[in-house]
Amino acid sequence: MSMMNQGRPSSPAAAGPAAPMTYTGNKGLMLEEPLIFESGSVHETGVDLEAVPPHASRLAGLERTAPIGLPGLSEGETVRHFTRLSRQNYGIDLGIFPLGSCTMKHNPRLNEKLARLPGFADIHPLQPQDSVQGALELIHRLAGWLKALTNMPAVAMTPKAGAHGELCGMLAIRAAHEARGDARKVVLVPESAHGTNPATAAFCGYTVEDIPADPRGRVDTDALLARLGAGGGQCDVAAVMITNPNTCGLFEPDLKRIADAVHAAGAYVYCDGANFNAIVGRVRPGDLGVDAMHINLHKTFSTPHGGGGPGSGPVVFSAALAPFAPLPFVVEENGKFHLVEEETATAEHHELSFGRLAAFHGQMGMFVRALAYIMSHGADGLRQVAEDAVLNANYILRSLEDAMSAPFAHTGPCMHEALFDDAFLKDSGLSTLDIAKAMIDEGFHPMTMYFPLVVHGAMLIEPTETEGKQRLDQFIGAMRSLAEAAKAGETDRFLTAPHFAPRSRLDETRAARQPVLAWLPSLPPRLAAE
Amino acid sequence: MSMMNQGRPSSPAAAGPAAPMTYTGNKGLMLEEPLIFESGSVHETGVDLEAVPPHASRLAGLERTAPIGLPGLSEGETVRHFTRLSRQNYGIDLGIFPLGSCTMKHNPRLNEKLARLPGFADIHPLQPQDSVQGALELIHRLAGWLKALTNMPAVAMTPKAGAHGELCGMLAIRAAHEARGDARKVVLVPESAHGTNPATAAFCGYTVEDIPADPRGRVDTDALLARLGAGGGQCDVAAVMITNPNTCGLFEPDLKRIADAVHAAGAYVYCDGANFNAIVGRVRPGDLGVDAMHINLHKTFSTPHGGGGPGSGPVVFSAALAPFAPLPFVVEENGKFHLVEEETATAEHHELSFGRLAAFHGQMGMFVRALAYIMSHGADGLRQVAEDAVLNANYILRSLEDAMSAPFAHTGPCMHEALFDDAFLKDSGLSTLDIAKAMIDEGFHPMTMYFPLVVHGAMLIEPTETEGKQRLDQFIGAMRSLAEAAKAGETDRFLTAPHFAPRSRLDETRAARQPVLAWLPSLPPRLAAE
Amino acid sequence: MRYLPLTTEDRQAMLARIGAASIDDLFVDVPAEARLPGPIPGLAPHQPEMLVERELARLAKKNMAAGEHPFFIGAGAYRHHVPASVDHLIQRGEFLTSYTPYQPEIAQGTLQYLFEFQTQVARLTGMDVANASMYDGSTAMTEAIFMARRLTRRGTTILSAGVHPHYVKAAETLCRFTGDKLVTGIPTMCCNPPTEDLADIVDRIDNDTSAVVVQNPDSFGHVADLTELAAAAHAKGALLIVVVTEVVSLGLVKSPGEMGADIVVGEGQSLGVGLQFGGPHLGLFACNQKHVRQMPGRLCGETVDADGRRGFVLTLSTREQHIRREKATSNICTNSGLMSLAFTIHMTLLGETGLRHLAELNHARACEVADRLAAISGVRLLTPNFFNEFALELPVAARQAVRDMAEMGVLGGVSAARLWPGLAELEQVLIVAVTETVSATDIDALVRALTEIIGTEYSGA
Amino acid sequence: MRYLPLTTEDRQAMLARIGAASIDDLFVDVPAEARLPGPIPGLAPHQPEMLVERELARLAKKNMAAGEHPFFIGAGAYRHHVPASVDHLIQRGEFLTSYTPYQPEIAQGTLQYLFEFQTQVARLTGMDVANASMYDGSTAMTEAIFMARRLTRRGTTILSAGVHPHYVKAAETLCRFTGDKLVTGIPTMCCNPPTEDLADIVDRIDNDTSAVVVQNPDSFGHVADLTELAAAAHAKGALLIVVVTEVVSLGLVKSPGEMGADIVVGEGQSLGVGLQFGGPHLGLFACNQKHVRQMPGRLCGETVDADGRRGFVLTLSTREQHIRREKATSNICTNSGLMSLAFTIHMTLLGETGLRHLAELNHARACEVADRLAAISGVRLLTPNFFNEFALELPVAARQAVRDMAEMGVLGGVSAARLWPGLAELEQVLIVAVTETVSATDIDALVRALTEIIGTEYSGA
Ligand SMILES: Cc1ncc(COP(=O)(O)O)c(C=O)c1O
Ligand SMILES: Cc1ncc(COP(=O)(O)O)c(C=O)c1O
Repeated sequence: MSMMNQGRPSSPAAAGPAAPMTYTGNKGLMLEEPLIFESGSVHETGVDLEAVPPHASRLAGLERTAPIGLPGLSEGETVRHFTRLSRQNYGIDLGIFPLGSCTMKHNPRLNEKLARLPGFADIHPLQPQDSVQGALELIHRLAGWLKALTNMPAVAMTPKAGAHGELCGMLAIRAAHEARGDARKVVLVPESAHGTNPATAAFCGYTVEDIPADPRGRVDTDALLARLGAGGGQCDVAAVMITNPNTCGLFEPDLKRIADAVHAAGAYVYCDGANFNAIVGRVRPGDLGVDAMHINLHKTFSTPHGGGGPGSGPVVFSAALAPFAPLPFVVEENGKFHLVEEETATAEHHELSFGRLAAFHGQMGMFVRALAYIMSHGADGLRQVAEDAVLNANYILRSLEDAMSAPFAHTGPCMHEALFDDAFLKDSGLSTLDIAKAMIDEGFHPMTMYFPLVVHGAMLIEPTETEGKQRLDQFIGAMRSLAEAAKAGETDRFLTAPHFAPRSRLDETRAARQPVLAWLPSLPPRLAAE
Repeated sequence: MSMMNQGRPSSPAAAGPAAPMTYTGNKGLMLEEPLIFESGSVHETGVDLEAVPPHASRLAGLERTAPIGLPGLSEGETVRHFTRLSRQNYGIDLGIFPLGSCTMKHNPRLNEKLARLPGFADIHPLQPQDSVQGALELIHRLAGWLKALTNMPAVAMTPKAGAHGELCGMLAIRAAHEARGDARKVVLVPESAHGTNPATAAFCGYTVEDIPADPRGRVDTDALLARLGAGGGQCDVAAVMITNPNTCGLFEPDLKRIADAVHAAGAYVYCDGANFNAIVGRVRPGDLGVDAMHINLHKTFSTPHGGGGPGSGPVVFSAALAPFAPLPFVVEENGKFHLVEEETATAEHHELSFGRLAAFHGQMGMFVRALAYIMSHGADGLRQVAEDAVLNANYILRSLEDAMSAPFAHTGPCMHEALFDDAFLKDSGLSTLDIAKAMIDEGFHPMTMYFPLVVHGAMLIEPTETEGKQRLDQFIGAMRSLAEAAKAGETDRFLTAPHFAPRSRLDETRAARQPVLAWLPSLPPRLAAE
Repeated sequence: MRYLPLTTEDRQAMLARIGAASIDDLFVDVPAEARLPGPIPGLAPHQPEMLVERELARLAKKNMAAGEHPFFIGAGAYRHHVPASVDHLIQRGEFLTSYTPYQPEIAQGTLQYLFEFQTQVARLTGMDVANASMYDGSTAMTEAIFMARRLTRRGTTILSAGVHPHYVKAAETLCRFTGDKLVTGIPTMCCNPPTEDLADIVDRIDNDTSAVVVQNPDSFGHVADLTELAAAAHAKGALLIVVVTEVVSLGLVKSPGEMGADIVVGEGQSLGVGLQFGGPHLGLFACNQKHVRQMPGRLCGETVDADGRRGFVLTLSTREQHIRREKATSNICTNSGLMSLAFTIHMTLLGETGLRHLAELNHARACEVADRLAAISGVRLLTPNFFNEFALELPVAARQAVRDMAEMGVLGGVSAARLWPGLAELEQVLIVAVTETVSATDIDALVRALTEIIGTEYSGA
Repeated sequence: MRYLPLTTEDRQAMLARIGAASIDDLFVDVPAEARLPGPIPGLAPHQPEMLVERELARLAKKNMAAGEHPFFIGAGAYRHHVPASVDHLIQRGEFLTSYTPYQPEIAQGTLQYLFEFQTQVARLTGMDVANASMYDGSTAMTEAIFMARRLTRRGTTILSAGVHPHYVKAAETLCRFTGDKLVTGIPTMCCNPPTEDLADIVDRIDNDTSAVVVQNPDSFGHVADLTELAAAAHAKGALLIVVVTEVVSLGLVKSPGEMGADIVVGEGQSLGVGLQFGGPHLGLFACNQKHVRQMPGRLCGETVDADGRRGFVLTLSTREQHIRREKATSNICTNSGLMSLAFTIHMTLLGETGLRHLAELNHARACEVADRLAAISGVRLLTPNFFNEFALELPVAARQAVRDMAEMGVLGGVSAARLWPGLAELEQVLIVAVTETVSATDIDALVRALTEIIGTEYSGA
């Protein structure tokens, strides 16, 4: 999902009381915490190490002499520092985290435990393959599930997140075109697409063209088909990147038709699978004509987001693209597992592979978690996941559409997320941002703001299936009360929100204008001069 | 340590604003959380279990039929419930926790990890002894350290906490007297002693007599010696229970002299070792004539308090009491370890043992943590622990004695904790309790209040050695500012404190008068009638 | 030293503020002859984290961990699957590193779960109220005997032969000194199961009987209806104390409260806590509201704060040592706080539905194993009615059989001889516990091991 | 289903509110032929936690865990002791289950540690600023090449032969499509160490050179002074990109910044993260302030809140995909947040004192092992200068030697042939890494294994 990039600039409103009431600045259990550079010292340490045995240095005089400036803290103070910091954060563990397009579902603790088994966490990617058979088998099994759930014949496990998966998919498409000497340069991307879609297409050398949305929040199929045919005989479109369910939380009913046309034009369909949670176990993208799709294990398959990562974005491929999939990958032969790498690719009939995407074999830690999640749900449970996710989103949509404004609600049910816009705030003097900040006071994480771009002041709410009815009802009640207050003109309360968070609104303009990106006791002249 | 039992009753002052400002009652990251009985349902569950295979019940018709009334929650909601609750708690991980007599030091995370190794956590106390040699060896090693650190020849590892250790020690003393046909019935306990001392003596059938404190905060040696001699020829005193360092945070300089007199009178010295942290590695209680002393592993050796337990209270014994130590215990023979239990006690020359204190062999989980702590510190580090603990306490004493009032500060240095009284609050209209509640607003856990009983409105501050100078300086600054505000007549701020905690003062009187000890949707008639 | 934050400069500055020349000046009250001049000789110096971990991991590996072997041991400590979220949650620093909730305004987390724990235990046991935990089941039982004495002002307690022998020993230790009289039973092979008829106990109740103590399921696994015993005790003015060492049984078996118990004590380690080589475990203690003021241990109660919001506090502390000192109902202070949290979390995950399911699964598995083992020639099932543990008579000495099975990698149960040493009659009795953690392969391994041992012994005889 | 809280009644009530007859009504937009009527056939149904745990633990046991064997593998992923507190802290739910800090008022925890992380990385590498992490070292390097192209508007990048071959391959994959030209070196046994002289690279720099990419220590372990190379690159208007795959080396070795680097990329898994079979790892990216607007990835900056209090926010996001879409500096979105937290915690525990100590300990151990191995007859040390990893020429094929050692329970290094397959010249080269985790027994085991293998092979030849 995406950060706010329009709407009210998030610079502070009228300043509140600056001096804290307490000597320490703490307020009960809401604790202030200095930077380690202020509290630590380069002489302190929180580790004990064996004594260094005498030895003659082999560093050819390259020893570091100047101080580095890395403060240390005792173990106790380290635990305290990061515990106190953690308490200034919101997480799924605290409550509903309805960030649309992010699928913030419960992260099972079993998966954390299993990912830490030494047999998974404490093995080296370059160990002899005989010594890591269990790890290779695990990757192979997860790959099998992903292929079956999507009805696609191949999967690349190495991409490190969704955007990396997009890159993987688009590179396969380029490789496929190049293999037949066809140097197409255009990729069509719907307006409503996530920023990584156009960024990825550009990153691997394509020209990006927008496709508009139709009034029902779907891709404008006619415009798309027209553009495909536009080049006359030889189509210059390499691929269409489409998100399904799309970022308005809606299913693209024409996808199959589009895919057929794309294929007829000699192009490929890349599907952004970030929203796979809505359909897992109920719909297989392979049945819709998709050629490549990344699956965010850190969304659909619940590996924790960890404040921004790590992710894992395996990409499933159609038969047409499978030969171009990247190295390395795992193959089973008579119950033994081995990696196909550069060395063996040709022998293994994989000479068309576009090559290696990154060092080593992918996000193993995430694979363990995702497989545990998948086994815990099974085919029946995953289907239920999609159903409950969609049910929850529709429950929110129908419970809030009268109090807020839902631009596409009239078109029928939504999928896993409910999209609202800021029409209901018209004349209130309030923006989507103000609603979000007031939600913080209520103890919720705000929804995704100002994304997708196809509606004004978007508020994209994705509850996920792990929210129960009671939590949803409380959330709905709070949202209704906020909407009513906003419409009733209680402007001040919103403009100065949040009131109860560890910080009030932060001055983002200042942060960008005078960037301070590292701690400095005082700015040294060189930096200050710039 | 001890809960407040005098001073201002903790019933609420003037009521503040009752209605929460938010719809949910939450305030940003300070989240309200209902009881599971309100949010859960008996139909919900957070576990998946295998299907029950068909079987013919062997329960002779004793199956439960009526509903039990145990609500369940999904795993996600369970995690959330307890995470949200945890955020309403203070812990060492959040900041200084200067609860005198409690030794709230940093709890190393290595120790948590080791205690969870399946080889320690997942073994059964009744496994064949050959299958638990590592566990027995660990107990034996820890026992060795405890004996060496105290210079005592024997140790009982089974007591489950400090008070249980006291029981163990006092039973050994009774057994020793009985073994020589001497049915002494009196135990002398200083006024300043912790409540568990008299309670324990009474629990195992002794009559308790108080010994007064002298004006310097120590046991009144003369009074004690006089009482020993009072019975004429045959002394009726079985034991003296003394705490050293005592609960005023002071070393008992006469302990050796007292012990000699006690022994001369045919009695024993029980030492409450709760405060061993002050002297570990610098003074060995065995050198002071102690016959039995419990060691709170959950204090000196940093096993976590866990909100009230578990603890572990091994008891070291002098040669005189060693034969009476309880069963079972671990013995090494040619590198093999075995348990001496009832069956083998006689064969092993332990027929005088007073018997078993509890099921099984003690608090293994705490033993692992304590041994890891001890090995991490070593003989040098433990000595440093005592020195830093004492240094920190004296630093607080000397930094606050002018702003507050320290009744025994004039007698010289304190040990690991600094005792203040409420003299500095005279005429302020404020009590020790009010200071404590204001500390909560500052982000500190309050010190121990109203204990020991020998001073008025006691405030017992034990920083421990794991606090750094920076944290102490901030604490001192805050305490000075509070003391000044109190003396300057800023009464209101104190009387209504805490202002920033999840709850303001709780009505303890009401809780005791109309006890509600279990959740009931509404009181059933039988209970209501009482 | 990784845990000690003071630097040498800090120490100097602090000594200066204190006005002491050296740290030794702060230890002046210690008699000169007791001052150690340096680290205690013969003890190891401090060690790096990595080496401590390596060494203790080495010790851990010398033990046969239950999870890595077919495992059938019970006898007061049961191995159940504990969901991973339990251990995750009890490690939250705000729970792990907090103290007894003496400052309720910043301990609502602890207090609320204690209130939930008390309610769960009360409901499970069928009583009105439960306390905030005791050390373990055995110490809880001794406290219950004393509580009954205080309530009835009578001096004799009758203990069933089925009570866990360690519990009995622990009670005997204390009663030897307090003067409480215990009448204990001895298991015997004349009975089937090897515990006395409850009717025998009824006969022994008299006007000096403060309480009758019965364990259910008992130490051989036998499950009994205690309703008549309760009535008989009550008729003579005595109380019924019921001991439950396998709390999972309460998901399926009628609660002690429903059978008329006055006090229920138990061991709670089955839920959330684990085996732990015997400790820390979790003592449960429940009774009816009318007896609450004679209860030992801490109690958490509901109240309101100054702003009228619901909150929780420790209450009725006038029963406790820190207020009442020598007049307290018990000397207990630190209890099993974190273990009660683990219990509450596990129970919340289960809920009533999960607990019943779990209990049924245990029972079904145990029935299967009992049948499989009883089918081995020479093996006889001694307990017709049981929950998840039962007793067998083997054709060989059970103690040696247990050791032999361990050699074969199977932890196959506890011999009665280990629990009641010296009772020759019980020498061939093996007590086997079967929980949901037992797999089909585990069962096969047990059957194979036992069959082989019996065969071997026969041929050897 | 333990993760799904809705009950059947909930679902009914919600469908009613929505006005749908059944859940199928919500999927009406899906074309009929793509609707699956039920669970996908052939896939297993849901399983209990206990069974999932048992099955995955079984797979885990099929791997040789590094901690249970003498372990000497490096080559871009190093095994260090990570203090237990690191893993404890990163599991705090507020860290683990949070998203990218888009709402800074309730994400100050994440934002402050990112600011600390950025500062630590900047100081370690000797640069002004660092970003909030990349996926890993290899993808960071590719991004650095692109950044250099944007900064210099030149199309050719020279890569040293000592750069990790996987990193080179990853860059080649992308550059094949973007049109960036890469000039890569090939390790050869003519050099000692088997990488080209830096002087050769200097010769190749021309006016189309955007950057020179050098790894230090390089893939054979060799440590070099890059000062002159930096000067030569700068003289031709090119940038110097330095790759660091073993971040612990920066505790002892002069930083890239001190040697004149313009961009430093690296792999941070050595601190806090662990081996993880190759992922998730932690990409480091640092540069000087003047280039920051061409940097890829997220940046956290300091600011104030409406009440004037210091706080942190994500900033300069006009470089990023969510604002700039096809004009972004990179397509990266999710990065390695939690790994940067682990790194920051570990680094905070170490502090400068600890890091230097750790680095020295690594170096000292590596020196010892190098000498021990070089003393085996037929073995030659190829890297005179190294930090904690070095290359050996064996008298036998290294690839088979590695496999044979593994059979003997020793994970004895990586063969050059695994890294650079097809280079016959390197067939007998073994790359050995030695960290503080290596014990004296481990060293003995390695020496014994290698000696034996060499002996065996000799006699077999
Ligand atoms: C629709 C969509 N596509 C792509 C992505 C990119 O995935 P990642 O952040 O894993 O790179 C996201 C992530 O937020 C997304 O919401
Ligand atoms: C001086 C003293 N003695 C005894 C005890 C009792 O120890 P425990 O709580 O472990 O039973 C305490 C505990 O607070 C104490 O402070």
